[in-house]
Amino acid sequence: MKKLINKPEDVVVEAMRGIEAAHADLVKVYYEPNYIVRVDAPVVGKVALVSGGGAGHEPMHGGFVGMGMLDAAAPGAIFTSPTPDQMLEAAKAANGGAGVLFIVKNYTGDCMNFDMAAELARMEGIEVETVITNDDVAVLDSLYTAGRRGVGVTVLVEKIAGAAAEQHRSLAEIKAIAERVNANGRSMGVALTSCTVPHRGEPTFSLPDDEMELGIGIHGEPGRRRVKMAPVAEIVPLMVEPILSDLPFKAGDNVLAFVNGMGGTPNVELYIVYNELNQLLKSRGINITRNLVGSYITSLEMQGCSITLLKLDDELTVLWDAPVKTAALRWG
Amino acid sequence: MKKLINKPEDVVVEAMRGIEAAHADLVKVYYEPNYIVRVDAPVVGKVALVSGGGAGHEPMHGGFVGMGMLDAAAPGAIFTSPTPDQMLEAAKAANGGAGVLFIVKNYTGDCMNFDMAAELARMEGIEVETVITNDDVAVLDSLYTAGRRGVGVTVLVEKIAGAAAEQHRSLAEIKAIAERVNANGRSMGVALTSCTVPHRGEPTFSLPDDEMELGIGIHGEPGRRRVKMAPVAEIVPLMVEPILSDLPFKAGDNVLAFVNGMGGTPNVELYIVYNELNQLLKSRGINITRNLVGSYITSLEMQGCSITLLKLDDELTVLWDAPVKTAALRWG
Amino acid sequence: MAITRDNILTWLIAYINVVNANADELNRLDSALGDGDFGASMQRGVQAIGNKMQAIADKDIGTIFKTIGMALVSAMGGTSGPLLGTMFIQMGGKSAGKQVLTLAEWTETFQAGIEGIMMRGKAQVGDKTMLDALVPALESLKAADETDIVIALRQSAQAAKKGRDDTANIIAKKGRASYVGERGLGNIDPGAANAYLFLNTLAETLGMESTD
Amino acid sequence: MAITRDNILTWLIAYINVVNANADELNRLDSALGDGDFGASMQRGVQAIGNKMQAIADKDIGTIFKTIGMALVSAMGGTSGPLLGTMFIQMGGKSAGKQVLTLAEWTETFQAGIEGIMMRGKAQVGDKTMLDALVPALESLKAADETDIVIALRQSAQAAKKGRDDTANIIAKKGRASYVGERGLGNIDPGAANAYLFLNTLAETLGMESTD
Ligand SMILES: Nc1ncnc2c1ncn2[C@@H]1O[C@H](COP(=O)(O)OP(=O)(O)O)[C@@H](O)[C@H]1O
Ligand SMILES: Nc1ncnc2c1ncn2[C@@H]1O[C@H](COP(=O)(O)OP(=O)(O)O)[C@@H](O)[C@H]1O
Ligand SMILES: [Mg+2]
Ligand SMILES: [Mg+2]
Ligand SMILES: [Mg+2]
Ligand SMILES: [Mg+2]
Repeated sequence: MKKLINKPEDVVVEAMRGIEAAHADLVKVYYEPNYIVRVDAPVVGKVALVSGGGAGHEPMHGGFVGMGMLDAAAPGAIFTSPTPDQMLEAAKAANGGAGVLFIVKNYTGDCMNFDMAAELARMEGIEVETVITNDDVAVLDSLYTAGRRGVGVTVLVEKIAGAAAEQHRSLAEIKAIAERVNANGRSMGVALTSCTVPHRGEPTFSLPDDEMELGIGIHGEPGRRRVKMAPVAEIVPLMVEPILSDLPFKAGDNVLAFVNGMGGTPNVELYIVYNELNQLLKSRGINITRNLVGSYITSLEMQGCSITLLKLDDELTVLWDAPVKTAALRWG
Repeated sequence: MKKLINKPEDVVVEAMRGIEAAHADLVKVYYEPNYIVRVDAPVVGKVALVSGGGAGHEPMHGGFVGMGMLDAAAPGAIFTSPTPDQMLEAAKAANGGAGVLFIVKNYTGDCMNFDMAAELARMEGIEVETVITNDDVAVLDSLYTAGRRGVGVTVLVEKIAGAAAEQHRSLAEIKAIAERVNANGRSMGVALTSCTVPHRGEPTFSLPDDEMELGIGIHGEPGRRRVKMAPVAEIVPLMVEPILSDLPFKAGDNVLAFVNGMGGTPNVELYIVYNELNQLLKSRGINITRNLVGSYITSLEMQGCSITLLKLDDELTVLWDAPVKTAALRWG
Repeated sequence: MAITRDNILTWLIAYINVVNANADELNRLDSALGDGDFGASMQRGVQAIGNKMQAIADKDIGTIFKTIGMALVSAMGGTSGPLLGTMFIQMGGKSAGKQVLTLAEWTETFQAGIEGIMMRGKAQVGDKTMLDALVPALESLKAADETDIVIALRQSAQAAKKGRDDTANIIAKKGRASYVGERGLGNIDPGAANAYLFLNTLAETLGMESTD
Repeated sequence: MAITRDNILTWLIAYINVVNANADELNRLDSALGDGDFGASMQRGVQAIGNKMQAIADKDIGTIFKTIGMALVSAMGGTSGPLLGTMFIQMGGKSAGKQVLTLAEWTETFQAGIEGIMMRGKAQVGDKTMLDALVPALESLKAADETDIVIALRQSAQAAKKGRDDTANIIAKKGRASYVGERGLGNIDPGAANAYLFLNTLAETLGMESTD
């Protein structure tokens, strides 16, 4: 294992200290329990957006704390959902009196820990609602399983719901918008290499030199199947077809196209993927009216990418364009 | 070799097409010869900043084209400096009548190709000045060698000189500012793994599992020496001491600290490096008053990082803070 | 014979060591089916138990379990944290105020813990989770001969072991392992592996104490 | 005997094939000392030569060299592009208007090309660059017997080969190889390797044509 770290058990706290030192203008960082809140929290009268999840997906979620996006984020251990008391303290620090929306990726652990946190927060008189993201078409959805995983769409939910919260809309409205984003977004990922969890010290899975894992999760969970390594012109359709057919997306739809790097894939490759995606969608008459290209929801040093498509309407587009000022996303 | 690409020889053009499709609001992209110009070029009366270099370092330079930074960028083949006619056309497209500043990293090939381009541009009546960046302390500087390499400080030169150009200052003034940034900046890199040049298909160098290359260049050129893999708390001093002693940096100095990822190193590790750097500089009484943490000047999928320190004065700080709107850097 | 408060403290200390000794293996098992963090999470869990040892040294069994459960919830995270935390909290509720547990009382206490896991995680036997080791252990206890508690606990641990091994033949329906589906066949569930360690340590602790 | 315009066109076509056949090896050599792109750059270079073949088919030697030189500058980039481009442009200047080159004229033309490289790249013999193959080849030509041009060209290619091999013993002072310093010992310079291929192809072309 080769990583720029000290001890595996110190990875999360040392990265938080780095964020604290680098972004004191944007966030305040707290330890034991660990959470990050925007520097001007609580914003009185604004619904607070609180997310969290296992570490190892940076910049998600800590890099999305700030004006126009999250009010607070709680990082767990690497790939391990945070504990209820982290989310409770984060919610208390972020709550501006208008209620708190938990944004939770659909994993068994995340759902349970956020549930417990919501129970505790309500006991302290904080109004809490939860939106669960589950956009990964690689996993077959079913009532009898853990259901679809929350992946790329989570970034878009946090941005768009964050913009709505900035307009001081009600908790119910913001929750509805967040759910609309989740309902209109679909994702699929591919891994060329495995990530290595620091305390484990060895790759989570091993891939032959000429194979890739299609439908990979963001924790190195195996995907749909192994396929032979192929040019991007063949990989992108393998990722996009299940997305297009699932929602389904149709000719004339306006979409936000999000090409996300898994952590070990450089920027130049992501633009090659985006070029391929752009051509494919054009050939289907689907219009990319907004896009995001970069490594925003990663899986440690895994090489690979994910593609997320979100069907846009006018309201979602305006909210996407609204100003945001965080460590990882900034415009307007 | 595992990469999200099609044919090795199409990497550069397909990435440019991706940039063209994703950032039509920021840039125009031209082919044969290949270059990228800001969407509103030429900006009349403004000195135009033109940079370029081999591809494989993305987002540098194409991701830095836009308001407040570069007017144009010419990407060569992977790790191969672009040709004079690319820079000539880029200069012609960017020239707003106030002259052109070439920003060139100090490599033999880059210097020669930009020199030829400058000769050609002058023949067409365009005033051209050149600033050469050479901030890499890993290479011993000497009149009898190729001299120091231009690395991380190039990003800072492009941002800061770009802000000065936006104020419609003269070519001479902007050149002087760019040279001041270069003169006050020093860098050093480390690689944990090799990059793989697409047309070569194999890692440029091989590193044992327990070693890293200290003083690595951004093209996979070997560095100062191989050292045993170590915790970040030991690696960071190995990188920073040569920087501090070279300029030298002293207690009380205000610096911009730039922790750069080499392409395959995820965000979370960069913040751990930043935390270590912050502590080390604090212990020396050096104040980090500005910072940049991210993968901005990469070496394909190489794992590793570089650290750049730039001594700041009030003017450089104001120029750093000035608005910038490019694909890769955006604020204000 | 019965399980005393002191037996339980001894058991917990032994279990701390067992988890630390098996953490790498638990991470490895979780890599095959999930995300490779189960051993690390368990280590944070038993470290939290260690930190509570002083505070619980003079408490009744119910308070011991409840305190441990809350510590696990706060320290572990992931899927296993809330589940094992809930198990201990529910066991604490059932054994509130007790200084010793008869075999029947331990069976009831353990059953309450398992019900807590089912309530929180909504999994069933056969889903390839820790329940596939825990529930057979409970069944074994229920069927056990009241007279020799050590033998009953050993049989219960053996039932957990068999349940653990049988998870290799199950296609997971709950938790992260459900994403791999059929490709997870042949691998045993890490949560079930831990359940066996936990129950075996209890049996061994009681076995040691009774031969003293 | 002399070098005709047609000899030169034949030589260039042969050289295109030689570079394509050796591109991987040139990349490999450049990985050890530099950045691994020299073979790919040379391939873009000879592709540009190929694209010009029709345009230069009926031109004089000076125009042929100059056209090729400008094509290399526009197609290659890197360090080798401006250097080899300048070499050809300068050779074109020296041989302007010529339809054939005597051995003495080729020697002068080649010398002008080498001087172009030195002017542009500011390197000297002994810096571990292409000059370490080119300059010995020039010296050999200067000392050659005027009567047999094929032998003279063969000797000149052999001198380049020796120069190429000797670069393994040099610590680089110019170009990217200078960054590796002593660690580059034992590796031959890719630019020198290409210089040998270039001159050897010329000798072989003339040898073939003269035995026809
Ligand atoms: N719904 C569930 N009910 C009971 N146990 C479960 C459930 N889902 C998962 N588990 C158990 O949790 C173990 C994994 O725990 P952990 O590694 O903490 O989960 P994760 O990393 O997926 O959040 C599995 O081996 C399984 O025994
Ligand atoms: N200053 C110089 N003068 C002459 N030849 C040089 C000089 N610097 C480098 N070279 C030659 O260029 C070759 C490398 O070319 P190339 O790979 O295009 O360079 P780079 O990739 O470093 O820009 C070297 O093998 C060497 O022969
Ligand atoms: Mg986990
Ligand atoms: Mg090069
Ligand atoms: Mg796990
Ligand atoms: Mg090279």
